[in-house]
Amino acid sequence: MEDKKYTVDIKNLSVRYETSDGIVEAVNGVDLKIERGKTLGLVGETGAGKTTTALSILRLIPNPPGKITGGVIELQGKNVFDYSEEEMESIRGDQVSMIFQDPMTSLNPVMTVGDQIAEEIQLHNKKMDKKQALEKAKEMLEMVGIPGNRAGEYPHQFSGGMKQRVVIAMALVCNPDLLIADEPTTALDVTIQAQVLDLMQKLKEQYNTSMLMITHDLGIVAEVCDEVSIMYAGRVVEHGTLEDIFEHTSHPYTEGLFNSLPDIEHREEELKPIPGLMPDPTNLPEGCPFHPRCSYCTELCKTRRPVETRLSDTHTVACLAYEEGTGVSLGGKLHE
Amino acid sequence: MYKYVLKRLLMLIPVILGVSFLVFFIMSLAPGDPARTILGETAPIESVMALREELGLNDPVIVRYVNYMADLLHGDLGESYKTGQPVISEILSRFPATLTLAFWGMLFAVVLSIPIGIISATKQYSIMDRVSMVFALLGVATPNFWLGLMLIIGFSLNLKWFPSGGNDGWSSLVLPVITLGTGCMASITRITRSSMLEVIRQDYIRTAKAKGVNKKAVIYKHALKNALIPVVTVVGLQFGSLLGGAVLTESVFSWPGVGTFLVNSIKAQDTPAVLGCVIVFCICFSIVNLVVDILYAYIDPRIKSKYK
Amino acid sequence: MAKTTTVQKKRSMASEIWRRLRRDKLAMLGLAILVILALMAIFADVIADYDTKVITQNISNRLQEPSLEHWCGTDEFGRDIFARLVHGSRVSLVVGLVSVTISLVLGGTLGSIAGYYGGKVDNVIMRIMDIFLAVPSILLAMTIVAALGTSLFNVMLAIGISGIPGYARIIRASVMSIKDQEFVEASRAIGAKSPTTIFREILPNCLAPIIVQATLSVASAILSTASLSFIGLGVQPPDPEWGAMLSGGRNYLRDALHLTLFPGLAIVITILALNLLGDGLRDALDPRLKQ
Amino acid sequence: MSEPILEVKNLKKYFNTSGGVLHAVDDVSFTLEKGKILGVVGESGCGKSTTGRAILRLHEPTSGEVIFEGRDITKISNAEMRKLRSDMQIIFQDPFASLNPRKTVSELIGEPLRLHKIYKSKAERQEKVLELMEVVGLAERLMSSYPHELDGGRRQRIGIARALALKPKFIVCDEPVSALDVSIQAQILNLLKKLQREMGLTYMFITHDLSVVNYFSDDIMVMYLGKVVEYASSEELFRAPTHPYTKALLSAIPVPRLGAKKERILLKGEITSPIDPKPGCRFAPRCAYAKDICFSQSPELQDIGNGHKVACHFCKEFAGQ
Amino acid sequence: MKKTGKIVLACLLAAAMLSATACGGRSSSTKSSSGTHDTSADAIIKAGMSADISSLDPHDHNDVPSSYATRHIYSNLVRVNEENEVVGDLAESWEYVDDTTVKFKLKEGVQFSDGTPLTSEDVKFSLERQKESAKVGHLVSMIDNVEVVDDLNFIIHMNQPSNTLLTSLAHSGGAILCKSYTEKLEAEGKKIADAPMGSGPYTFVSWQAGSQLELKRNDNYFDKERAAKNGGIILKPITEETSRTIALENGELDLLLNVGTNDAQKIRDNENLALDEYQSSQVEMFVMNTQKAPFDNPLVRQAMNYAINKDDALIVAVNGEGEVVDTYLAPGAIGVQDTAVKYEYNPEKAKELLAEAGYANGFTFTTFLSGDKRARAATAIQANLQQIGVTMKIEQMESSTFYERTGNGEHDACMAGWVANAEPDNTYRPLFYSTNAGAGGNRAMYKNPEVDALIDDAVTNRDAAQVEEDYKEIQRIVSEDAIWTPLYSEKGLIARNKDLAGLEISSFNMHVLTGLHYEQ
Repeated sequence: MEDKKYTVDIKNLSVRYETSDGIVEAVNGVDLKIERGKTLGLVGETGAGKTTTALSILRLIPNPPGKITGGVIELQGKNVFDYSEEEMESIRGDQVSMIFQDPMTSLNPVMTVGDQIAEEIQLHNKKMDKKQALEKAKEMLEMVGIPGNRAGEYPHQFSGGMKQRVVIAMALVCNPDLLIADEPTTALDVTIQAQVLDLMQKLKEQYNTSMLMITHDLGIVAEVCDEVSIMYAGRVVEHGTLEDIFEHTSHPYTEGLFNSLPDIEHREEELKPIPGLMPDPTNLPEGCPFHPRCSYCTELCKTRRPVETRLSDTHTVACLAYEEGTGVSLGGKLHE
Repeated sequence: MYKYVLKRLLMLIPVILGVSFLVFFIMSLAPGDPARTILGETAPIESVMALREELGLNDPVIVRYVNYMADLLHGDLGESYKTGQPVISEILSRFPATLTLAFWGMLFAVVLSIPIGIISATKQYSIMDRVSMVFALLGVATPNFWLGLMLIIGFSLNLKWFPSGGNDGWSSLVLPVITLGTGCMASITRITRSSMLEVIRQDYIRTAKAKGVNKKAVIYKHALKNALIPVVTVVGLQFGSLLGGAVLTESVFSWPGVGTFLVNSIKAQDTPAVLGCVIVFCICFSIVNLVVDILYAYIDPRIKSKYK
Repeated sequence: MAKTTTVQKKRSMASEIWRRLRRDKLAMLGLAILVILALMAIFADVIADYDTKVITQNISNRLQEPSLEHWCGTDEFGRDIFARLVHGSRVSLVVGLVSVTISLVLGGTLGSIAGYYGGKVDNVIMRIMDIFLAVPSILLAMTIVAALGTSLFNVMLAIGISGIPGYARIIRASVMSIKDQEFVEASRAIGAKSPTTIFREILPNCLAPIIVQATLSVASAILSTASLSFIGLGVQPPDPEWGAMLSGGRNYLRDALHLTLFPGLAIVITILALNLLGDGLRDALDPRLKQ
Repeated sequence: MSEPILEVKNLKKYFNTSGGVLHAVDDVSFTLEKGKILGVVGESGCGKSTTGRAILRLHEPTSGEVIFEGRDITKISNAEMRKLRSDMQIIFQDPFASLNPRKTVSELIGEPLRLHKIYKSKAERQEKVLELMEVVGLAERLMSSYPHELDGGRRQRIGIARALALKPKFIVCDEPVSALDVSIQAQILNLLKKLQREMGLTYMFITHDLSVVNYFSDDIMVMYLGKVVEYASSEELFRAPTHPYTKALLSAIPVPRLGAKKERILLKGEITSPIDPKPGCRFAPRCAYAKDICFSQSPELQDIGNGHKVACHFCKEFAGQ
Repeated sequence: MKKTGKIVLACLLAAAMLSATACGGRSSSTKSSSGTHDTSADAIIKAGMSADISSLDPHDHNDVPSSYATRHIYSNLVRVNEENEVVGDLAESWEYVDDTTVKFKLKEGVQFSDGTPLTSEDVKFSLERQKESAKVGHLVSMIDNVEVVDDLNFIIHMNQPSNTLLTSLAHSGGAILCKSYTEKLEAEGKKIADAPMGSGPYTFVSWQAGSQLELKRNDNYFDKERAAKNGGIILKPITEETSRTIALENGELDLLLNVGTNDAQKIRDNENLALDEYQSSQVEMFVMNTQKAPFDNPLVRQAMNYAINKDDALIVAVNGEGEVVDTYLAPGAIGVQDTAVKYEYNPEKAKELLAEAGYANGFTFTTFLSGDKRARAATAIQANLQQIGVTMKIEQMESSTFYERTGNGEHDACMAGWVANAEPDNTYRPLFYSTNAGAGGNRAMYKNPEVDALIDDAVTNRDAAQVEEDYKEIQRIVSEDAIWTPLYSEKGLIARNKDLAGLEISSFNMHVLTGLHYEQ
């Protein structure tokens, strides 16, 4: 099997949740590719479908109420949905592993830190016995900056930052091809966040792991990611390299995000927030989902759903302004 | 750890004082003459008076309470009015029977209800969940004395599988244990189910799945250990109330436990005997709770670190 | 800027809970049984007149098997068991409701005081509750009834009192969990006095555990009354009470099983219904369990 | 220099826990002029929220004075304090937890008016509620909705309307936007700024997000483990951060601009425990420049020029760099 | 559809469990384990009782279950035989020297089960110990002192003449203990109740309170023809009537000393079992408080006697297992006289009497009672009185509360019962003597000096015929005054395996078990 160009290739993924309040269209046709060793930033606000996309890769969507209604997720060239549950279990933690947001609750409170890491090691290399697995776990803890002899302690004896390091150690111990990080540092203080991001960066390079970084903080994206996808209401509205997104912002929503952020350097500038409400996932608007809050909105935007237009070999955007003959224009460059 | 155990045992003293005052006060409220009850209808008035004098029933309540507490302090529970035997020997001769019944009853309940709780939590709103919940609820809904009688007719009289009462050997244990056990199945199943539901929603279960742990291990290795913590408390509380609940089961199965002795003592206004039983129940109840707390520390490391 | 007016369906908390409860079939079964029971209790006189049917004796047709004329057969005095069951439902429900109210009011106030103020007050109250808890509830009830006499009110009082510690604990736990939430601090920040905070902010949010505990303890109250009657401390003849009927019939088990079968069934069905409803309410009231 | 509306002198708030005495707020002093916004920033556990709540006596301060409009409110009775609450209000962080789920929007906003019996009739009160809803940008039809039917942004608007109901002079904003999404965050910040300008309010704006505090506040106070380590105007603080912790804090913020990669000061170790802290500078164990004096004697806030105060023995040398 | 399927399943489950027991109830089993029995002379006979033994010290109990144990471990000076006559047991012979002194001669060579010879010293020690006992001391209150002449002869001096001496000595309280053995035990701080040793037909093996008492045959018992024909006796208390009967049917027991009245017919129908019936000395009655209106008026009391249908009470209370009575003593009691006035069931006459007494439109009163058997009888009476416009309220209470409140005369009326023993005075004095009004046992609060005099004479008068006359006169007066409505006397019932023989039945529940053995 030749070395595929992409560690993970998601095509037209859509996922919905059937709840008592109605059908929630969490993900509506998402395309996403990550090359080996590269980091893709997935940016979006609450309800944009970031976590659902990530969980779909590991097929961890709770069913009921969740249901994957379409699309393909290729890992090393093979579609994840074709795997049996046993096969999927052997992949989770070995080929793909995931870090969650709140370190406080991500570890099992009644198992020692060492055991929780050793468990993962033994799961994925059957031949290793408990003692060897514990040894490897201690090594991994040293690598994330925790003294090995603390392997016998319990999660409640570690601070938030230390716990997140343990989670990272657990995720990387089987040297996965893809690491999914769902807002890994949101719950941490700024100074601890800096330490953790720095650690993840070092380990990523050392293991040449591809990473999917889910966040709502464009600052982190600028520092850690190679490419960025902006998601809104379950769809990727803009995708490109850091340079495409930060320098040649094309989609009005991305522009709105930048304008909402207070800028350290230019204090005085008045914030220009995106008006209106977060989209109600049980009742998504017709046409372009962003039209109710878009300042360039036209009548056409209300009815016609935009398709993905390629601006350059790395930069794509889903907005009628870039489609031929729609007569929609954004009046020159957006973000400087 | 030992300092903690000692403190808990010392805590027992105010509770015993409180309980004995409470029960003594209630019993003294009751109109009724234990002497006449003991001697029966046909005894002449002179012997009733003589017995009252001998038992010290004519002194005011406070005096009797003080005397009783004085004896209690050096561990003497006094003599039962009815039998004249020291209360402590009456209880100790019957206590093993009640304890065996309570122990096996609790084991029966736990062995049945925890799996039901787990199944109904993991397969929520499935048919298994409904059936098992109804079965557990039947346990609490059926008055155990009625169930006892029905079991006696069904299995002892007609099918001749088990003796109808008494306390000789294993076969006489089966029906009373089923009767007593079903009573507390519902609350254990309910707490196991809700605790499992709570734990399954936690993030570390999702982390375990993301680690590739298989479905069964997620439930039995990760979720169950965390879910057992509140269950242990309920089992402790249940065991305490089981000792009380045995009262009815014992009377139906003529089980020579403390329960029947207590019911007769209350009816005969035999205050020392009643107090003796309640105090022994209270001690047993507190010890069970203490054992539960210690067990707690072994299951949940967060608590153990607090005691070091 | 086009303002999308997504019409927000007006759903108050109560209708939300009712909608979720309706989906739980077993809870509905429980509720249906209870409604029938309540109707039976209210219209007991209509169904079977008290004087002519319930207490009149007819020694000649005593211990009759269930027949068309007597649906549940007759008891040892020749009285119609079905009529007595109907009137018995009135006694059981009244005992259940009154004793639960006693435990709820007394236990509730003690629990919320202990929960809200904490510190020494909490310690004292909880120690007293431990003393009550140390004595198994059936024994406490028996001693109280033996002391005060076996009138219906005393039975209710005894069961009510023995239910207090349970309520005190539950309400103390939920008050303490809600007390630290920010909206309670917000209420103090706008200058509300403590009692107002307790009754307007905290207690309304403790309704969920209270309702569930109430339904379950009505069930245990009925069971305790029956147990008390079983050992001769319960309701007075000739008042029909399920427990008393059960204990009355226990010596006729072998040849007149219907004497104990139907009262036993009445108790089982009622308590099963209350428990099903209680569990259904617990799931419906627990917002986190939203499907 | 308008006269200060609020003056805090040596405010302390200690909690006794099973492990010892927790020094949540340890000798904090500052003054706040009318119509100004003071930003209070620091990481979790630095005591910024406790300070805000102690000033409003939601947590009774252990010692120190809080002089509001010339009157030390730590000494007055509860009844008087309750009356004073109409002038001092608070906006909470978690829009989900700070609203009673059992009440409708109009009840929530009307509650302060009802308690202080501002209006005699219900109709008058209802009309004031509508007016407040208009001010904070809530649609009229949401009057009888319940909090659980609304998203985070609109719930925070209810919280603000509640705070404005009694026409306060001073509002403590305890991380009002950190639980919100970026786009909604900007809307709320603009609303708060507009209200401050129109009503001449004074804010004490507590947050852990440095970019927000820089945009929003006139002066900034940086806190670490219960102590104030630096106090300056916001553009002075960002231009010349002096205290080593402030420098590390500013360097740690990820900036949403390409090429903004600056060398980052990575603090070593973890934040120490606030329980029974040892004398000396609380930041010493993690400070690269710590000397012996730092471990023995706790530094005082010294003015290093035009109101820029730093609590560090070597602040003069750092100011030079 | 899936959901409703579940509900159906739930109901099926409940029904299945109930039907398993219900069908069981229907077919009253005729098949019982006939099983072979140990017909040898060493067979252990297992007997079931309705209540538990309270104490094994003959001076520390006065209840029937305990007396089953002590009467078989100890012997008395005299005993009552099947014809209710007092005959010698340890005593060879005795004679009244004068009204207050009786000379006794003991049988030769009598030993306690541990071999110690039984002498007058033991008799003196036992009777003096009995005098101090609160529970059975009153029976020998007439004894002043016991004078020991020699090992086999002693004289009892009485402080006042009393015909009740002999019957009292036959009471279980009159057991003769071994002086040396008892004093040695009490010196070591132990109690005689824990290790009883007497000269009776059995010796003590073990006692587990609430479970069972085991006795073994005493091989050197002095009275050879009355020696035990079985190897030993096991007494098992089973309070639950249904379980007790089932235990007999299952073969777990050989004999039931107390039989549930509802199970009597089942035992008659069972061909493996036999039911012995005997007239007991027990009577149940409806007692009216003669000091309180409206029962202070004899006409009202007689009206009650006419209004109450005794047959209803008999059927409802004991399932018909007994006979209605007019006499105030049970037919099986010693000293019963048939001079009572007969009140046949006649509601019309009752109404007339009520009208005559001024209660034409009836009245309301409350009856105190304790125990569900009396509650059932009272409910039947309640219905009878309803027909003549009289409303009777029932207040059921604990036995101790019942005795206290009726003792103070708080009741309008009450349900009571009486078990006579061998001595008639132990029945007439407590029930009718004016000083015993209330707590003494005279719950009718009846004060009639004429009756008092007759009772006193019957106890002191040496002429047996005159004593007979006295009791006849008392019976006539009280039944004319209608202070009670005597209801019924419950039949004595004993159930046993049909092959078990040799039970010696006594009308006041002092059955002798030595003769029990299996014939084949």
